[in-house]
Amino acid sequence: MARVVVDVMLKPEILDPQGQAVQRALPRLGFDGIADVRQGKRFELEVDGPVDEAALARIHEMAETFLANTVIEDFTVKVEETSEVAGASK
Amino acid sequence: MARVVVDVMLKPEILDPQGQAVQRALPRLGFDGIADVRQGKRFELEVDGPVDEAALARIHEMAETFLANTVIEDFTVKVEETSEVAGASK
Amino acid sequence: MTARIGVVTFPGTLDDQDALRAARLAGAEPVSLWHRDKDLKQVDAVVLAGGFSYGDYLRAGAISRFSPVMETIIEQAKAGMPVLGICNGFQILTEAHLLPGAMLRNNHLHFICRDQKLRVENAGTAWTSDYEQGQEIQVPLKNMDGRYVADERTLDELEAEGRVAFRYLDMNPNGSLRDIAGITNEAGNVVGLMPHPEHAVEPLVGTGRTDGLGFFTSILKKLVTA
Amino acid sequence: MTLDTVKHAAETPDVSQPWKELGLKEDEYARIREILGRRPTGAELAMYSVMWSEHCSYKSSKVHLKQFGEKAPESDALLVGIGENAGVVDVGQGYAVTFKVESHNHPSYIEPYQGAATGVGGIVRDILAMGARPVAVMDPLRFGAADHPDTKRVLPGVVAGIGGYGNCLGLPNIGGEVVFDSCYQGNPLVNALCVGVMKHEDIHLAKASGAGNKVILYGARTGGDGIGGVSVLASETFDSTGPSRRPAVQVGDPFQEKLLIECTLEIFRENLVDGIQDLGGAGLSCATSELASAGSGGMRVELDRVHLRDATLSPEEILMSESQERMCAIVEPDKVERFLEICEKWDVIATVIGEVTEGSQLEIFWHGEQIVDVPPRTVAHEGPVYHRPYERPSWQDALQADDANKLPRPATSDELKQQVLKLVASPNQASKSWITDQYDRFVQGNTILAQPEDSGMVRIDEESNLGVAVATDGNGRYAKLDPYAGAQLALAESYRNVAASGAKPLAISNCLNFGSPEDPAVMWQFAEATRGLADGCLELGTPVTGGNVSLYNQTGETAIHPTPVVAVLGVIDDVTRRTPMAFSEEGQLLYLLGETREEFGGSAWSQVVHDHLGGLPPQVDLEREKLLAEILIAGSRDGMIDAAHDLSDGGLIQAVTESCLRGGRGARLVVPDGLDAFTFLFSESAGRAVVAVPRSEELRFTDMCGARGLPAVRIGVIDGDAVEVQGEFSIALSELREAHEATIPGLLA
Ligand SMILES: Nc1ncnc2c1ncn2[C@@H]1O[C@H](COP(=O)(O)OP(=O)(O)O)[C@@H](O)[C@H]1O
Ligand SMILES: [Mg+2]
Repeated sequence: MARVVVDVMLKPEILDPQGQAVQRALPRLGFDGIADVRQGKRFELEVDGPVDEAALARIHEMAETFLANTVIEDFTVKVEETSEVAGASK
Repeated sequence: MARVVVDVMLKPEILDPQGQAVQRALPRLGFDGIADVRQGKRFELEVDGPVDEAALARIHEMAETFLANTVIEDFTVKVEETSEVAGASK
Repeated sequence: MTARIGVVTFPGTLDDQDALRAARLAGAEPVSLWHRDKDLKQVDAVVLAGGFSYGDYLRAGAISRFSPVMETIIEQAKAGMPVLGICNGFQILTEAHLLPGAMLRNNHLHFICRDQKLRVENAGTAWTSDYEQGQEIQVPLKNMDGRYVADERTLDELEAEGRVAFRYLDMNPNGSLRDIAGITNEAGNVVGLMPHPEHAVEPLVGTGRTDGLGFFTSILKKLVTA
Repeated sequence: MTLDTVKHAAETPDVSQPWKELGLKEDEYARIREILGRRPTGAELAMYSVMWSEHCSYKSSKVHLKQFGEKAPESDALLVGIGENAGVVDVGQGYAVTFKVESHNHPSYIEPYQGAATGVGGIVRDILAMGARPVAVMDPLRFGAADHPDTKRVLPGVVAGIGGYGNCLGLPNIGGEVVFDSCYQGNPLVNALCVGVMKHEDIHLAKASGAGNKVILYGARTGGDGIGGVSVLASETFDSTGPSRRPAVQVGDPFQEKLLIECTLEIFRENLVDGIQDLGGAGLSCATSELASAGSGGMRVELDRVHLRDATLSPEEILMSESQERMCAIVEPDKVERFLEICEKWDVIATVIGEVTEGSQLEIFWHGEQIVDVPPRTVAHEGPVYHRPYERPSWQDALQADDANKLPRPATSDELKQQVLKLVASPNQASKSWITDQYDRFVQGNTILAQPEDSGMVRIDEESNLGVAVATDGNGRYAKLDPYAGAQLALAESYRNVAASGAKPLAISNCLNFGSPEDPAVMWQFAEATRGLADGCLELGTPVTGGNVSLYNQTGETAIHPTPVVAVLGVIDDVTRRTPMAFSEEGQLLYLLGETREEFGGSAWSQVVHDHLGGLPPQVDLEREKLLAEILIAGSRDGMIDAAHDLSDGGLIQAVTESCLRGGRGARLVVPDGLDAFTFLFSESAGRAVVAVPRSEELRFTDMCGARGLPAVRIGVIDGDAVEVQGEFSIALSELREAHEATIPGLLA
């Protein structure tokens, strides 16, 4: 079984209240030097069968129509290799 | 400015109703072949200055004490290279 | 002389006025506390009220837990000061590790507001002595992140030590493990629960019941006789 | 990128400008040139175009809305009338209450969660801007067919958005409406209402006066929200190096709004503001021009001082941005420091962006260069006014001739019973608790009544038990059959709901949801509905305090049903006397008040059983409504009735079912003389309610009705655990409950 990861983030121009709240809290906790924080969603999909072109195309469509709301969000699809220290491809 | 990504996922033994709801909806939308879905959070941190060992150590601590609640969540910290098709390191 | 009960206002706290009112109706002297002040104004007990402090952003209670007032509260709670966390307050207490476990999104993924039946499983805490052991009460419940989780060992420990203070009856509204609605620390001075006793203190408003008043009369008795 | 300054505009009269893309008509553009005596700068064009839009200028509706003022009834209750952010009503004991309904229809279709959430945020700021503490919200909603797949997308998102925002603000949601009809398929209606309370002396108005006073913008940073249209300007007037696409969707941050509320109330308490305005549609353009227009002098604004979320925004975009959770205050110079301190306390960003001037112009600068120099009234209050043609549609006669009273009726008792079950289970009549359980109705600890009661009621004084009640209603099917009567029926129903809870109706707000004003048939519906509402308010003595108009709710050529939503505000001196809807005391007598006629046009029965819309809506008799209300209020005050429920969609059987389920008790009903069982159960005649009377009070109550001339007929008794209609059928409460409560979760969960 292979894992495909879909990351969904608010478009850069869209307000991200969660990310802002996190960022504002950091200095209070003693963490400086973080200029910006954006918070998004990460979906880990376990795919039955091979992750070939066709499967990726379907997942891409799924991300576009369902996992992300493209009015306000962008997404990326990556196949995750077996190792944790994996390379990522878009 | 460099970007560090912190991914936070529920521990495997914790029920993830959000991921389940996504998974249950997929067949209805015509997407088959996804055996499991887990939903987590992705934080994109824009770091001022160099992302060296020390900076990463601080971010690791921030993730452990703040961005994740380790009672229920696991996390990974990755430096994101400039390119979109980036390599990832834990 | 009566006791002083402090109620903390964090940015985004919503039920602070209600908690102050409940304390007053029980006969205590209500005192407002501010998240930026470490000073607890010599209160005898503290209520962390419900709401969406910091918008519930990141995780419910996660940001508030690091506020200056919490530094003092954590210290004092460990030294025995009574602390009651209601809803968001309960979430803050788990984030602060004053109580074990964590609160997650309701299993049905919706906010839920209802009149909820509970059983008081431990009438020996600082906040529950006016109830009978096993008494059934009904108070409003309203939350988005009310699913109590902890690992099996912790749950077993809580059960064995009688630290499950309240359990949902009839219906588990959020998927909390073992129907847990609230718990206490070992010493019984720190109590957290998801439902809202402070909304059930007057016969006319809300659901029209007063089952929640006992929390406030319990602590008052304890403090005044102490 | 050259800045289009006032000077530059004067020197380059022939530059072509994208007025058309910004939605202006040729004559409107010509008028702007005439007002200014030159071509407008890009920034000025942006301001005029958005302020002269239908949404901001009411250019199609204004001539009709005038009637609300002209026909306003005498009332001592009105402290602030139409024209301000919201009207203000005197409710006694020194308290003033402000309330208003607004629409967020189009955004909620595009992005249901954020559209609905920001709808709540916007109306709450309106109420806050009047000086009041917001105390409750309500949400009248309309969706497409309940079983349409898109409804499954829109409804859960809208409900989550309303809950997500309102719950996080700590405002109890005390009522609303959920109606399904395929006419709303591409145009769901998301209306939101907010109620606020203050003392008389705390009323604030949106005006800028006192030369030298400072203009302070506070709240969220300004980003590129909701300025999709204006980006045209940035790219067409200037080179296109800036970001090409700006989001049309605004994202709300309820946490920020909660801070804004507390911060603003503290600022009011210390008496630090002269004038105040919320930022909603048209953002800073609207706030600055309206404040300056309503004030005595001019205003000078340094736009580059505005705190930005996105540094690439052009001045036009900053002026247009609809970023949420912002307010604009006029503050005397020696109070500025304290004002900023309070903002800091609440983590709210605040910036002095300008000041009130001696002059009469609104002048805006960008890094020292002037980009706007306009008479503010011409932007804010003297926009175009259209007398749009209107005409009774050709199909109206045929629609009214298609008489619902002639539809086949149930032939047997069993069929009657099956239709009752079908009715109470139909999406429009079914329990909405799957929705309303997602709203906090307890927060603030003052909720006396909330859904599913007839009206929402909150206590406003803990010592005296003074309270207010609000109900909202609107029936698009009735209004389609006859918009004049339909608007009055909405008014009558809402009025009746308030009275049924024991409160005295005082004033109204409304949200008029219609199709395109460019269609003469729609314009006729609008004209008729406003005329009906104004006449009705005059007769009932309840002035219109404000409201909102939403036009262009249509898909292609097809408009939604005309949907005037009416909110009535009432006062109750002692909330302990409120009347709940639940039948809970075994043995109490049930009385039907008012007159029942064969009236099925637009009825729930005709829709559920026959999928039919035709004929005439129920007759309106506002004198009767008044009398009914007086009896309901007196009955509650004097302890003669223990429960009351008004009759509306679905008729008597629907009302009795709801009251029985709420109280967990059954009822035995007898069909009164002169009525057949079908008409008794399903007719939707207006001006009626069912009440539960303790036996000991029966004589006193019937005497009162007799003396006042209100028909009151005993129809049964609270008893058992079934709803039984003698000689016809009996349905166990458990079966009714299953039918009534399973529908919505079945469709949506
Ligand atoms: N969207 C909503 N939000 C809050 N309350 C609602 C909503 N929809 C319906 N309700 C409540 O449910 C109850 C029944 O609604 P409805 O049948 O429209 O009442 P009525 O016939 O009295 O106008 C009312 O109390 C109403 O306020
Ligand atoms: Mg009603």
